[in-house]
This record gives sequence, C-alpha cells and structure tokens, in this order.
Amino acid sequence: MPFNKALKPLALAISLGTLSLGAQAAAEQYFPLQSYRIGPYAAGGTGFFGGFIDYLQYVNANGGVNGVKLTWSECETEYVVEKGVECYERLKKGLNGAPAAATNPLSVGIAYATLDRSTADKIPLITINHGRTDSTDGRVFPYAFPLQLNPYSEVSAIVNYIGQQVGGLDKLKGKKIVTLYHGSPYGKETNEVLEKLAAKYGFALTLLEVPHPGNEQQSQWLNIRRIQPDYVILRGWGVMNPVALKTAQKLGYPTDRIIGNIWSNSEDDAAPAGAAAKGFISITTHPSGTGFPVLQGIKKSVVDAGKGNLADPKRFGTVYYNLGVVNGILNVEAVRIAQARFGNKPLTGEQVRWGFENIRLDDKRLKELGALGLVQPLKLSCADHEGGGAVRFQQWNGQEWKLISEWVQADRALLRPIIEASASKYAKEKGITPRDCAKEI
Amino acid sequence: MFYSEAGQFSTRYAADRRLFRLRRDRLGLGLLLVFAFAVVPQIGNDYWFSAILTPFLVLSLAGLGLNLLTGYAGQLSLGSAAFMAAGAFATYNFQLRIEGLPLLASFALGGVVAALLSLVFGLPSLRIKGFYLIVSTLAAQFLVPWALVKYGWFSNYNASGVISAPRLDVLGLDLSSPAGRYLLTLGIVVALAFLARNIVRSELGRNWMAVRDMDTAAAVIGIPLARTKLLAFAISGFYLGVAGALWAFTYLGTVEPHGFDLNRSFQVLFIIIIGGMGSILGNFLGAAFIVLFPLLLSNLAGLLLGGLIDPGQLENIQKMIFGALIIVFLIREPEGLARLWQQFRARLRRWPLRY
Amino acid sequence: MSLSSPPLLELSHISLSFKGVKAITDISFAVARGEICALIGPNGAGKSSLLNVINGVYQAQEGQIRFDGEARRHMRPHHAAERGMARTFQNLALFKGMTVLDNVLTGRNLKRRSSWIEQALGVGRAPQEDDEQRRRAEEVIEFLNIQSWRQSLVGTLPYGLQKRVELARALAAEPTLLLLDEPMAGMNAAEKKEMSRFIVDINREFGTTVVLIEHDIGVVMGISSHVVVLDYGRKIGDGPPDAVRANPEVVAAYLGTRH
Amino acid sequence: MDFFLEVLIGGLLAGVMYSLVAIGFVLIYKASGVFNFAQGAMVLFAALTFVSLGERGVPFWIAFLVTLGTMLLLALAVERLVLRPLVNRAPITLFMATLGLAYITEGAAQALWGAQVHGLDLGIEDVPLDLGGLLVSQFDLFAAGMAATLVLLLSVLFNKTRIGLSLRAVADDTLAAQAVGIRLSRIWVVVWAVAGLVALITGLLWGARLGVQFSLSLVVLKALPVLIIGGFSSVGGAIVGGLIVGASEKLAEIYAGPLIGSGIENWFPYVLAMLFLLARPTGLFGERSIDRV
Repeated sequence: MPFNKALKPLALAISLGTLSLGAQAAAEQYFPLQSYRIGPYAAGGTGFFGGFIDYLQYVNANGGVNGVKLTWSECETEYVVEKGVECYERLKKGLNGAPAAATNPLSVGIAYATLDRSTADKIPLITINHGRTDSTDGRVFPYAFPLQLNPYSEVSAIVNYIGQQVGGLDKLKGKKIVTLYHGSPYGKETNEVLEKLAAKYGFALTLLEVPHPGNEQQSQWLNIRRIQPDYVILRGWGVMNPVALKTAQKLGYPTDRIIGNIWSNSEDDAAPAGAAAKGFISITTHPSGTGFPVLQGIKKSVVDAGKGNLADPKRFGTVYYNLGVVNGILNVEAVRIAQARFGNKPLTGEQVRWGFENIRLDDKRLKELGALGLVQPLKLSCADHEGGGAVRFQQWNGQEWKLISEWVQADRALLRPIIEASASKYAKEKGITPRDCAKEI
Repeated sequence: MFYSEAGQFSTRYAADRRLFRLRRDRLGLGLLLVFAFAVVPQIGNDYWFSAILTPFLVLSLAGLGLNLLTGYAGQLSLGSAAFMAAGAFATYNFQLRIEGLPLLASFALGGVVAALLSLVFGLPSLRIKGFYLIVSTLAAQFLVPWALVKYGWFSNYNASGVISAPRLDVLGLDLSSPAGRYLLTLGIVVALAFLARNIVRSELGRNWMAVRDMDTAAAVIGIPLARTKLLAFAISGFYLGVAGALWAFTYLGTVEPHGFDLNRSFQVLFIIIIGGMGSILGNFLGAAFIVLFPLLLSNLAGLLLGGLIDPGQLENIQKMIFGALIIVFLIREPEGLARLWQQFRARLRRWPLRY
Repeated sequence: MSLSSPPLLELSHISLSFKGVKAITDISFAVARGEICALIGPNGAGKSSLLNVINGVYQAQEGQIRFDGEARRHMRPHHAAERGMARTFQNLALFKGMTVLDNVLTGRNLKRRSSWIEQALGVGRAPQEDDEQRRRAEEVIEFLNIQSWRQSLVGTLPYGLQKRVELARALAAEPTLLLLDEPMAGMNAAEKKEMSRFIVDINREFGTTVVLIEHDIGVVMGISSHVVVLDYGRKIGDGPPDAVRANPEVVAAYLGTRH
Repeated sequence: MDFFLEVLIGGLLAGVMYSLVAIGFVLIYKASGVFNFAQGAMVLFAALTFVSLGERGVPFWIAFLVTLGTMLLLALAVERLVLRPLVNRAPITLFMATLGLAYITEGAAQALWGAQVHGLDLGIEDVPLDLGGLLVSQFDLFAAGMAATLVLLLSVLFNKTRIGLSLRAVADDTLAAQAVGIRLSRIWVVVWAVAGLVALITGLLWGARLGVQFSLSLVVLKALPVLIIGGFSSVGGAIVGGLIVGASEKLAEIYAGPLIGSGIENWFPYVLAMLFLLARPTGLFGERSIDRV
C-alpha cells in the first residue's frame, strides 16, 4: 500500500520543517512574508512581493541595516484567509533565531484575522494603503499600521480632487457621483464615509455593488448611463477593473470621468482593457517608473545581478512593484529607527513597532533613501498610524501611467473623529483599554 | 422454532448496538481521547493549536456534516459553506443580542438556524435528483453570503461586514488561549461525532443509506422519502452550522461572509471524497489530509529542493496533485482513506503473518 | 379463513399504458386470504407491470384496487407498505452499500415507534425497541438460513443469495401480502427447490398471502393454489392450477410463444 | 422604454456569451453523460495557452492551431485517464472527477504560463453602435455572430458527418451503439476535443472582454443555471437558456436591485433555475426519463 509507505518520510519532513525554526540564532532581522503568487489576485501579489523582496536584497547588498542582515521566507496564502493565518502562525516565531520584524499580508481579510494575534504576539501588522480604517488610531490598535493611506483618506482625497476639477469644493453641490464597489468587505468599507461626505458637500451619491469577482457589469453600467454622473469612483479589485473600463467603453461612458481607487491603479488593472482604458484616471501613493535612485540601485545590485524576484522583468518599475519597494523602504526605515534606540542588532516586533511609530520621512531623508518623489513625506506617532493621507492622480495613456496632479491631501481633520469613534466602539466591544500616548516615548 | 434461541441472543443485541463492537477499537479510541484531551494540551504549541489542530477539527466536523447528507443520504451538495456561514452569523447574533446566553447554547442555536436554512434549500430534493440538486445548493451558496454582506443587521452594522468572536467562556472557564480554543473545539467535535455515529447506526441512518442506494425500493418498503431526505438536509445543516460557528470563533476569531465562499464548499467536498463517503472516521482522515498535505508539500520542497521551486509554482503543483488525487481516489478507492485504514488495520491484525 | 370471508386483494378493471402503449388491459381478479397465487404468462405479458400497479409503483389509468377492505383508485408505495404489502423485484432492488443485517432491518422500518432523536441519544423507547427489532431481524435471517453473511455487504454476495436477502427484507416487515417478482429467476434446480420451500413455509407458518410471478410452470403448479394467466396485457386464465392447465387458450398462448 | 430595450438587448447579448460556455457542457454531456465542471478550466487553459504563444511571437493562426492541438492532447488524456477507468460509474462520481480535472487543468495552466493578466485584442473595436437611439455593443454583436457560426458548424458536424451520426447513436443508446461497432473511446476523444475547440473560442471572446486570467475559469458558474434552464442535452436549449439567464438577470439587477439591494447577479440565475426546476425538472428542452424497476 503506497499510501502507508509514503507517510513515513512525510511525517519526518513535517517534524524537521517545524523543528528547524528553533535552531541557532544569527544576527539577522527576519521578515515573514505571507505572499500570494497564484489565485485571482496573483498579479498584485507577485508585483508587491517582488518589489519588497528586491528592496530587502538591495539593502543586504549594501551591508544590511547597520550591519544587521535582513532575511525572509515566503509562505503562499493565495489571498485565502486561513492560509494567511497558518502562514502567520508558522512564521511568527522568526527564522533560525532571527526575530520577526513585522507582517505584511497585503490582504484585508488576512489582516482582520491576524489583528488580535498580532497584538497578542507583539508583531506589527502593516497594511500599507489598505486595512482597517480605525486601526489608524494607534491607541486602540497598537500593532496595526495602515501606512500612508487608509480607506477613508483615500475617498476623501478623491472627493477633494473632484472638487478641484469642478472649481472648488463648494461647486460639488448638485453634482452626481457614482461609486462602483466590489461586493466584499473591502469594497463596502468606505460607503459610510462617502455618504457623510455627500451630505457635507451636497453631491448626489449612488452606490452600486458589483458582485465578486466582477466578470459581468453590464447592468451596473447601464444604470450609470441612466444616471449620467459627473464622476464614477471605481473601488475595484482584480478582474473587476478592466471589465469596468471595457463595459464603460461599450456603453459610452467617458473613461476620463472614471477615477480608480488605490486597488484599481496598476498596469494590471488598465492594460487588459486595451484601448478602452485610455484616459482612465486613478490615484496613487507613489509614481510608477524606474527613474528613482533607489530603483536604479535595485536594478544595479539586484536585477542586473540576476537575483531579481520578478518572473517577468518587464514589470520592474510598475505600480505594484514600486509599492513593494515603498513598503520595503518603510519597513526597513522602521527597523533602522528602532535600532537607533535599541541598538544595532536584530530587534523584537515590539521594538520595531516603536520604530514605526517614530517614522519621520521628510524630503531630506527621502533624498538620502533615493526615494524623493516615490514616497510621500510621512510622520507617524503613537496615535496616528497612517501618517500621510496624500495621493497623486495619474492617467493611463494606453501604455503607462502619467502623473496629472500634485499631492492631493485628504481631509484628515474631518475624518479623525469618525475614526476615533469607530475605534472606541471596537475597544468597548473587545474590552481594550486605549493606550495613553503621553506615556509613550 | 424461532423463539427457542431468543434468550441467548438478547445479550448480544445490546452488544451489537454498541458504538464500537471490537474491544480493541474501544480501547484504542479511549486512549486516543485521553491523549487528545489530556496529553496534547500539555505538549502542543501555539502553532499546532491555532494553525493545525483547531482547523483540522473544525473541518472534520464540516466534512461530517456534508458526509451525512452526501455520503449517507446520497444528496450531493455544493453549498456546505453557505450553511457554515449561516451558523457562524447566527451564533454571533445570538451572543450579541441575548444577554447572558451561554456560549454552547449559542452554538447550538446557530446550528439550528443553519439546519432550518438547509431544510429550505433541501426542499427541491423532493422533486429533483442527482446533480440537478447542485443548482439548489449553489443557489444557497451564492444567496447566503450576499444577504450577509448586504444586510448590515447580520454583522451588527460593521462597516465591512466582518464579525469578531465573542469571549469564549464555558461554565466560567476562559478558553480564549490557543489551547483553550483547541479544547473547546475538541469537546464539541467529539460529542457531535459520537452523536453522528449513533444516528447513522439508527433507523434514520439505515433509511438514509436505503434512499442513497435505491430510492424506489426504499419507498416500496415504506421508508418516507420526503421526511428522510429533509431530515438529512436539516441534520447536515446543523453540523455545518456548528462547524461554521467554530470556524469563525474558535479558529479564526473573525470572519467575513466571503470566508464561506464556493471554494470552502469544494474543500469540504474534497474532505469527504478523499476521506471516504459514508464513513465517520473518513471525515477526520480527509480533514487531516487537507490540512496537513499542503504543509508537508511546502516543507518537503523547502527541505529537499532548497527553494528551487518558487512558492507560487508549488501551489500550482499542489493544486494539480489534489485534482489528481481526487480522480485516483474516485477510480481506485471510492471509499477513501477510511477504507485504506481498514485494510491497514486488517493487515495489522494478521501481522506478523503475511497472509 | 372461511370461504365467505372477502378476498384480501381484489383488482377490478385495471388498465395501464405507457405513452399510449397499452401494457395492461382491463384485468380483474381476486386473491383470497392465505393463498399462494401465481401470475404466469409469456414475456411482456404485463406481469411485472401488474405487480407494480398493485403496490403503487405504477399508477393505473383505470380500475380499482381493493386491499384488506380498503378500495383505492391509486395505490402509493408507501401506503401499500403501511397497509401490509411487501415485495421483491425482478432485478433485485437491494441496498448494495449496506450489510445483510442492515438490509433486513430496513424492512422493519415501519415497526418503529421511537423518534430518531430517541434513537440517536439512545434514550426512551429506543434501546428496548432496538433489541426487539434486531431480534426479529435475526429470526428472519435464521429462517432463511443466511446467518453466515449477516455482516457482509450485499453487493458482494452471489445472485442467489441476494435474492434470498431481498426476500428476508420483505419478510421482516411481517407483511399480510407478499409480492414476489420472479423469486427463482436465474437459479438452478436445487436452489429453486430450496426457494420454493421457503415460500411455502412462509405461507404456512405466518399465514402470509403470496402473489408471485414465475416462469417455471413445474414450480408454479407445485406450490400455488391459484393461477392467473396473462397474455398481451389481458387475462386469459384464472383458477386452480389443474383447471388452468386444461384451459385451451392458455395452452395456445404457451405453445404459440414456445416459451 | 428605450432604456428597458437597451437593458433587454444588452442582457440577451450577454446571454449569448453564457450560451457559448454552456454549449461545451452540452456536447460532453450528450456523448458521455458527464457533467463536466472542468469546462471553465478548459476555457482558461485554452485562452492562456493561446495568448502566451501570441506573446512569444507566434502568429495568430499557428497559435490557434497549436492550442487546438493541445486541447486534443488534453482530450486524449481525459479519455484515457479519467473516463475509461470510470466507465459505468454513477453520474455523481463522474461529476466529482471533473472537479478534480478542473483543479489539474487550472493548476497546469498557471504552472505553465504564470498567473499575470494578459490583454487580448481580437481587433474588434468595442465602441457602441447607435441604432436609432439604442446603443448596442459591436463586440457583443460579433460574439453573437461567432456563437451562431459555431452552432451552425456543430450542427453540420453532427448531422452530416459519420462521426456525428455515431455520436448521436451513442447519445441515444450507448449499448446499442457499441453493439453496431461504434468505438466509444473514439467518440469521447472527438467530443472532448470539440469541447476544447468551443473552450478556445469561448476563451478568446471572454478573454478579449475580461483579460485572460484566472477568473476566466469562473465563467463555468454562469453556465450552470443556463444548462438547468435549457436542459443538459440540447444545444438549442443552451442558447435559449443563455438568453433567458442573460436578459432576466440584467432586468432583475436594474429593476429589482433598488428594492432588495444591488449585486444580485451571482445568485439570481440560480434561484431562477431552481424555480424552473421545480416547474420542469428536466429543463425546457430536456427529455424525461422513466424510472424502471
């Protein structure tokens, strides 16, 4: 019976696989990567983790962080929550004694499922440009970091941009905006705040849901054609984006009135729609392109050395790749800042958390990092785990994205009370006592 | 002449009724339970509790739920995850809205809600047969998560429709540690598995199998088809509902409706195909396989090939192996791992004699 | 059982057709309580269809069935079983994935009084009833001499044994009327003899009325007290074996088809 | 009223796309009684192979033929490794086997060609045509034309050729067909290969709309209710079923959506199919079978 014979080596393998985690310590800082390279959202995963890993390699090629080498291992999540949880549990203890700095699942679902665990295990949970909006309030969510841009800031910035286009926020009154959202927790997350913004500025808002995965949007776009909105905000993910653009073209809605959100802004969202995507506008927290010194550095010491992580080298410098690089810069910067306080050695997640909360990226520092213009100025604190809240707008010219605006800031002062209210409701439900930020150094 | 031997039989009927006829089986099971309840919590670590043992137990229970319906009563379903979702969200709402309701009662009530829902979607089984029935179960599969996302009431108006676990207290014991959650899950799963074994060995279980094997003959000998099928849907729904609640609360700690999508239904179906249809033990073997196999494969690949294969490719390979295994099992061993285990045990009994 | 007592089963003017093709035309006959009645006739004469009409697997378009004092236009299988009919099928309709014992136990499902919840939890009436059910099932198994295969899956048994298991399942229901569709098909002479003896024993020991379809005229004449002959969906003979054998129409039908 | 017509026409045209997938099912079901869940995976596999070849500089028609050849190989493998060993097993078993097949095919497609999204340009501008105030998609019209051509081709294949005749014989009575010397395995290979061709064409049309990527395999879920409504064994039924599903789901989304909530297109066809089933358990065009005892 081959099944029984096969079992023995397998059992051996699993015990070895788990044992190896407990082996001897090294002077390395570890990044557990809950990556996804297959499944419906593989395009995002391969780009993001490609950029992230390449940046880590780049840092290592230049001597590591103050001599501490970075190490990482991948665990495929397929964007599936329980796989992400298994990966989290498997990787959280570190690798060969190198402690885990932070987790970066790039998935709202996995982030939700590992939120409590991250807090209990004291490992920062980084949800760059996404995640739970109220985790911006670091007093209630000490270990969650929706870096740069949380979902509320995202829509607020888009509304501000539309305001600019129509000649001022006061001109929004009477305008019609449709939000086409992915039928999922991610898609729904901003509906409430959009309604608040609509009430504040007096525009007519229609919320239309596209069922997952978004292969068919005929009726939604027919509806849009009937409504004749001034703008359509596209909160898509994966295949929903190109299909939206194609269907818009089919039904004669102008592409340059469609504004894609942060997960509708990559080449993989626009290119498959072909000519239908030309003119499509989206937000981004970082430009695509390869001109930045840090990308040139990666090219020289990683990609040209044949160690690049991308299977398709043409994707170097694309939106997801660059987001991975940005994410790498922020993670490593947090480690570097924390080292300044705790010493140049591998740090615990709790220490790295302190690093994140003390990220100060101004133009000078960004220039040193070779990332001026790639990363927005960022200042985090114990209470503010987002830090930036600004986006730029880009337009697809049929081949690539072209920036068409300067930084547009979200109305963070307006959003903060909503976020705090939501966070304190959560704290109450869960019996969490918020931290007193005055006591944090 | 019939009654002359009745006396000597009567002691044996009671013995026949026992859950496990062989003494060695009873002993083995007892030892296994002692090990699972007393030893494992001592020697396990967080990883094993949270990432392997708890999901294994929950998936076993889900497999059990589907197996009662498909393996025993012969009604194919692709909507298991919908009933898991119903159980999870119902349990959440019972906890949320009824002050002081004990946790276990919430689980049970969640199961009852899922059972009723399953019953409704089982109604077409009275008119249609075979794989036509998958359309009804798929309707449930798409309708239920949609409703849960759409109507905020189900998730207490959480902006993104995600629910999170209540405190896990049973009789004043705080079971929210990984080991505690494992023990809570184990207790529920073991109790329900024993109940299931009783059911399938009772009149109802025989009626299910009769309907599965030949429904015309079942009707002729007086088995009420409608009642038998609907009970299968309801009881299966109950098991799946409890499994869904456990998935949300003792395993993940949080869940969104799309966590119970079609892929989950397929996963549960694969558990029973690989584990063995019409077997209680098979669900545990199948679930163990589904949970462990991907881990083994990635560990093995890491160990033997030293990262030559990138993880994405590994996942593709794993997917292909799963697919191939399903076909191989259907061709070679439709009764799944459970049957292989029986053969193995039979050989063990003869050991060291070869034949 | 006196002559004046009404018949157990009485068919009047039964007609059945499939998609316009007549299978049975205007058949009437009666089966007395306690007798063994044989339905004979060439292939395609409508014997199995008639049996199916009797216990409601098929619904006749015309006619009436009176069983045990109750007249019905249509019988339903479940109702027939409840009223005391049990049967076997021409091409075996056993539950192949179950053991012999379980198959026989399913035959007793109508004798259950305890609810499934009682049974699942092993409380209330269930345990005692369970023992009783098993005792009765074992009696039947012993009566038909299939003890050695109690725990075997029926799908794995040879054909002749499966026939016997099916008979056991029918018998376990303690029926008043037993319908047997070619119980001896495909058997050798010794097996046929054994099966005939079982049928006669059942009839004698339990007073069960039997209606059976059989091709082997020798067997039929040996065990039945009443023979009904069908040909092309019509009744061409009805009476005691000797009378039927002398009926020229019957002889013609049999010679004509060279059965 | 114009708007209603637009929705209706848009829905009918979308329905044609569903019908395309459903035809692949019907072919296989007719010939081998298998409800082939892997049809969606085959669509993905075919489209991905075609596009990847194209991106490596292979000309259109050569890529098309190579892909077709690959689908033929797949058909051979399926017959050899799946259908033959499972002959005479319960339909449910065969259905589950195709689930396994879907996994293998999806895994293989992505292992071979990677997981990124590919654009596919068939050279048809998808700008709307203005027909007297009604907007109609050119691309959808093209797709409808393709579907019509395909149906025509298939009916020629089945009605005029020898292999078609044998296929119909097999569909009518498998045993009798075998008795007169029709080789079942050959028929199966042919049918699966033709289903592969249908998958390729479906993949190209859907791929041109969605981009060629993983979620192509999910179109199978749209085809299921189409089949239930149209009946498993009729190509005409698949077309009519597709039209019914396409039109009704669009109308429901537009007119019922505001009442019960939008985004109902995933489940609406299934509920509709369920109602159809309760009224007509064998579909609009399916044949009723009698249980014999």
